[in-house]
Amino acid sequence: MPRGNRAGGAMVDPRRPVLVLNDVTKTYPNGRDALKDVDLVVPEGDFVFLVGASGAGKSTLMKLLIRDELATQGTVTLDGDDLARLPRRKVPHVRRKIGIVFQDFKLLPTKTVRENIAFALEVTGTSRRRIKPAVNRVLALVGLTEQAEQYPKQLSGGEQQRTAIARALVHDPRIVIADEPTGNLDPLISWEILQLLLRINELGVTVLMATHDADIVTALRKRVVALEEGRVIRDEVGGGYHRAG
Amino acid sequence: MPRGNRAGGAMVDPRRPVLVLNDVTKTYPNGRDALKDVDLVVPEGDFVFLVGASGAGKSTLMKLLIRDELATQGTVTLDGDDLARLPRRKVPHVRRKIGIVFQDFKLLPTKTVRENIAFALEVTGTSRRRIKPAVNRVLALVGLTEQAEQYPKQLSGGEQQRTAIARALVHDPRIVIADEPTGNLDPLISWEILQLLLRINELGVTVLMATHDADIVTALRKRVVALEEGRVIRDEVGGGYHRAG
Amino acid sequence: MLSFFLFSISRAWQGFWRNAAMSLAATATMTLMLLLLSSFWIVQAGFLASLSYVEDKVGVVADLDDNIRQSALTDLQARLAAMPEVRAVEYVSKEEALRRYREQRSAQGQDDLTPFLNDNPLPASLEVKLRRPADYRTVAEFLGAEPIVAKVQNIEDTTDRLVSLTNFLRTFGVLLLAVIGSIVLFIVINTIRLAVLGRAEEIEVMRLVGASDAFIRWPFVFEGALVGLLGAAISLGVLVGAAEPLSRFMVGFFSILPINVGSISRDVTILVLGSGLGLGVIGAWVSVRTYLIR
Amino acid sequence: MLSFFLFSISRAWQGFWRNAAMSLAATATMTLMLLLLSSFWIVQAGFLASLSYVEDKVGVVADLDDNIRQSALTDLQARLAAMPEVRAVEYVSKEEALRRYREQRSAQGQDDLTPFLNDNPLPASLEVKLRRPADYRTVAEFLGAEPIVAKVQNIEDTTDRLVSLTNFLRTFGVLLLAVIGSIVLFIVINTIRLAVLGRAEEIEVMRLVGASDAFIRWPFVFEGALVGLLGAAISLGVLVGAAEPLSRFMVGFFSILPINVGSISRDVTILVLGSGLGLGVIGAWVSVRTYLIR
Ligand SMILES: Nc1ncnc2c1ncn2[C@@H]1O[C@H](COP(=O)(O)OP(=O)(O)OP(=O)(O)O)[C@@H](O)[C@H]1O
Ligand SMILES: Nc1ncnc2c1ncn2[C@@H]1O[C@H](COP(=O)(O)OP(=O)(O)OP(=O)(O)O)[C@@H](O)[C@H]1O
Ligand SMILES: [Mg+2]
Ligand SMILES: [Mg+2]
Repeated sequence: MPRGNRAGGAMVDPRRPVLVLNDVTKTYPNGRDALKDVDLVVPEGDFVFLVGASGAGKSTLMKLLIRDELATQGTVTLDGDDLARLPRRKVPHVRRKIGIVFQDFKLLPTKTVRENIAFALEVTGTSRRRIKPAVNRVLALVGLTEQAEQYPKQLSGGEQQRTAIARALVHDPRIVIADEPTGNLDPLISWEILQLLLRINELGVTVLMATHDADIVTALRKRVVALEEGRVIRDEVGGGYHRAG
Repeated sequence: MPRGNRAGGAMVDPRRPVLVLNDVTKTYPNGRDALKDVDLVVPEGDFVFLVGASGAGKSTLMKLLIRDELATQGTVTLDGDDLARLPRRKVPHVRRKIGIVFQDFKLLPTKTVRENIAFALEVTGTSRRRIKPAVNRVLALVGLTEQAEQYPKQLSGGEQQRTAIARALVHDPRIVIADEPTGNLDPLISWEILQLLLRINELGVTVLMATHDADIVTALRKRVVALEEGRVIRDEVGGGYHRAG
Repeated sequence: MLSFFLFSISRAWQGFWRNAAMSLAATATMTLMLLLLSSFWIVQAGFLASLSYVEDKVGVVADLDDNIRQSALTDLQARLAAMPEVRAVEYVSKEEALRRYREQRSAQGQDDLTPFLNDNPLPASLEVKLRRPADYRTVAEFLGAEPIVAKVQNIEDTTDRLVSLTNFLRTFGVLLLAVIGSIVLFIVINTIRLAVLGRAEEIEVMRLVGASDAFIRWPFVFEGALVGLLGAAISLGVLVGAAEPLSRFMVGFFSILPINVGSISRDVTILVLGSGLGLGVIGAWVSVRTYLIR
Repeated sequence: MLSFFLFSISRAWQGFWRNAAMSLAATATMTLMLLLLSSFWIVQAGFLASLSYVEDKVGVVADLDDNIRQSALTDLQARLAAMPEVRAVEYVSKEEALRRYREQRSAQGQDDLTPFLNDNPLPASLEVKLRRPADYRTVAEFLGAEPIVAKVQNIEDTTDRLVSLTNFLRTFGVLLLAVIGSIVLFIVINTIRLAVLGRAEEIEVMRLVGASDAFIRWPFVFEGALVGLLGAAISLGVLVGAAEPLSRFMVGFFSILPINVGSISRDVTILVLGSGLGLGVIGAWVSVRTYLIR
């Protein structure tokens, strides 16, 4: 955690579930079933890899968690709130608890790297005085200090991805949801980002990360949830990327 | 090659250079040097991996090759044409020789997967009768037959990437330039895509592929060009992803 | 609250310039539409003044008997002047009537027939000016009942036609202005909508990152206000630049009309600023709403 | 070539509906602007007809000497009729003149003064209708030099004023129409520009995949044409719907005016279709150009 203000995870209750999917099915308007009968409970402070082939439903699961999409069946609960019953007004508050790295980055094209990152703090009403140092800290963490004043269009793919990661971390979220955050990064930086996520996880932040990087998943021996055609086919702690481990 | 009409690479002269960068420097308008004194010759029928850290200049090099950007210094020659001197009118013709997979896919948002792929054939003036089977063939090759009528927004990240790959291959290009074409794909599909590229390379198509996938680069033992901060620091046949190999 | 306000304004300013092509296109449309609206407003004002001027000319003329007593005349004049419908009363003697008749004939380039007359056949008369032409009948009937009045000249037809014509023109003018106003309203809102449409994805991203509706909306609304105010400023600039030569030209043509230039230019300034600001704000509000409510 | 044409049209149709929000917004603006333009065109046509009607009334009246020879009169009439400036000549006898004078007085609600006359003081006269009011002077001078003409009635001032007024109004009308036309032109092009601006990235991608300029441009141009034609069709629909009640109303008011409704509606149809199509095509062409030339 950049600021490390939840020292040693003292306030974390590891049995309290923060992300809960209860028998969730998601059918897109065009009839495609992206998720089928998915049950998933992520307790606070957990570190979960979400793996599965392309099109297995990983991103869809994450979209449900931030209420970008609503489940067709079943309930999605985030930190105690049933997202389907959440009044519109409260949606932003729930989203601010989460740090999200989107697979397609979703950077604001008319804002610089610095402004894009600061945005996640501005929406929470943080004062300018506190925004600047926080942004500088995460910029340094992801190695973008030099690119701070460039626009997304002027960044390399990996730099865009790192901007998205920095934005997800800047507001000290209690939950980090990262959708293939290292897809455009070289192995070295990928490992650095992983170290960063592991460190904040140790401070009590719940991390859910979708990835295709078999090396990382296999090496870390964390909890692995595998999807196949919308169903959870594997959920084991200490598993590898592939079924064989 | 989907159609395989250049049987056995009989017409390929492996000493004829198709991609030539001669002492190329690229400085972006904001003053950032993305490439410095790059010399690179890719003969016809070659298979080249372009590796390097995030921000090393891989995508910039590829943008120069399709004349998306112009070199600040030095000359870029594609199949004998000096791109800086090419009249505007001829630019589309040169681009049609190449199959390009963009790092950010660059799909047309208002066209379906099928239409996006067909587009690369339509621009060459191919008749409708011949477009349909060609598109179906590449759709099957990248495993998107089922998603053919979906719009890019309705695709998973990996499916978008595969659409981009299919579009790059559908018109039987003589040169394929792929910018991290497997960044959003699981290991299995990544290998399948690689096999596809290797197969068309055997038919005489020149392939230049930027990637961060160390496993693939190291396993294939093809020519590897490594960039670091805009300079070529390594160019060896049969090298691995990392300097040590 | 104030800091949010200032924050939104600074974001609006940024948004305006970072999407300069769209913002300037919207501002150009805004400017032209405000110019259209204000031109019609000005024409309309001039037009209404002309109508009032014409209506002023409507009056009741009562021919008097010859040889009436001065006291009866004075009495009638006083009672007329006391009527709420009456603006002014003028007495025209027999001699004055003849003089006017001669003048009129010669002004029309027609022969003077009076030398052939043995006697002055024209009666003395009272010319009554009205406050509103529609009151013609009331006053005419009042005069017709007076003993010393020989005859009330019957221009009822003409008056009726004039009244209905001016009423028609007035309604028509208001209607035209309303139509033009609606067109302006729609075009401006539509233009701002198009500009916001081009930024729909940006709004979506903001929402996904946890921005509240207000946080997204207000910068857009202020940006709309900026477009409106900039458009209004340019329009006023153009109007001021055009005012001098135009009014010189107009005065030559309509010198008789009692147009109050001061009040018109004040009204136009308020109109242009008000509708620019209002349209910009409403347009942005409505357009952003579409992308917030989902 | 033909297949490219058909291809572009089918792409344009697709593009229109897949960007429905933008296309319909642009069509709405197009429709309103065409309605504005055509309304002004119609008002302008009616207005010009009124002016012609008024100008028709301008003529030269020459009073003749009493007791002239019939042959001299016939001769003068023939020579007048042969003049290119003259449209018609009418002879008004002394009796006819008196009859008309009496009629006129009573129509104005004024007393008939003729019973006081011993003799008919009014002269016979020739009333000459002109082709163009501006020729007044020529004909008046010609008549003044004739021996049997006693006097040419001097309405030169009135005529001059009328001519300069109608000329002014005509110029003013054309100018107003030109201004409205430019506004319409600008707004429509600007709107299409905004719509294309929202698709700039799409164009960029097309170019990167090897599309030639023509391949990108023509579907956009046809899409612009589609917006224009759809806007024109809706406008014409509205005009046809409004024509019946409106013309019934107008006829009541301007029944005297010889307005040729047939030719106006033909002109308006051409105007609306032509400017809809033209503006759509030009707007799209110009807007796409910006993104092609790089
Ligand atoms: N908006 C949508 N409308 C229709 N179908 C959709 C939509 N979004 C996703 N899908 C479909 O749902 C399935 C799951 O998509 P999802 O994005 O969850 O996959 P994923 O596991 O993230 O894949 P990847 O690793 O390629 O990103 C895919 O087959 C996709 O085509
Ligand atoms: N349009 C631009 N304007 C300014 N700087 C740019 C622009 N595009 C790229 N750069 C800079 O040039 C450098 C090289 O970028 P490039 O996209 O070539 O990197 P890359 O090797 O493809 O990296 P990645 O693996 O992250 O995609 C980066 O530091 C980037 O910030
Ligand atoms: Mg995904
Ligand atoms: Mg790159």
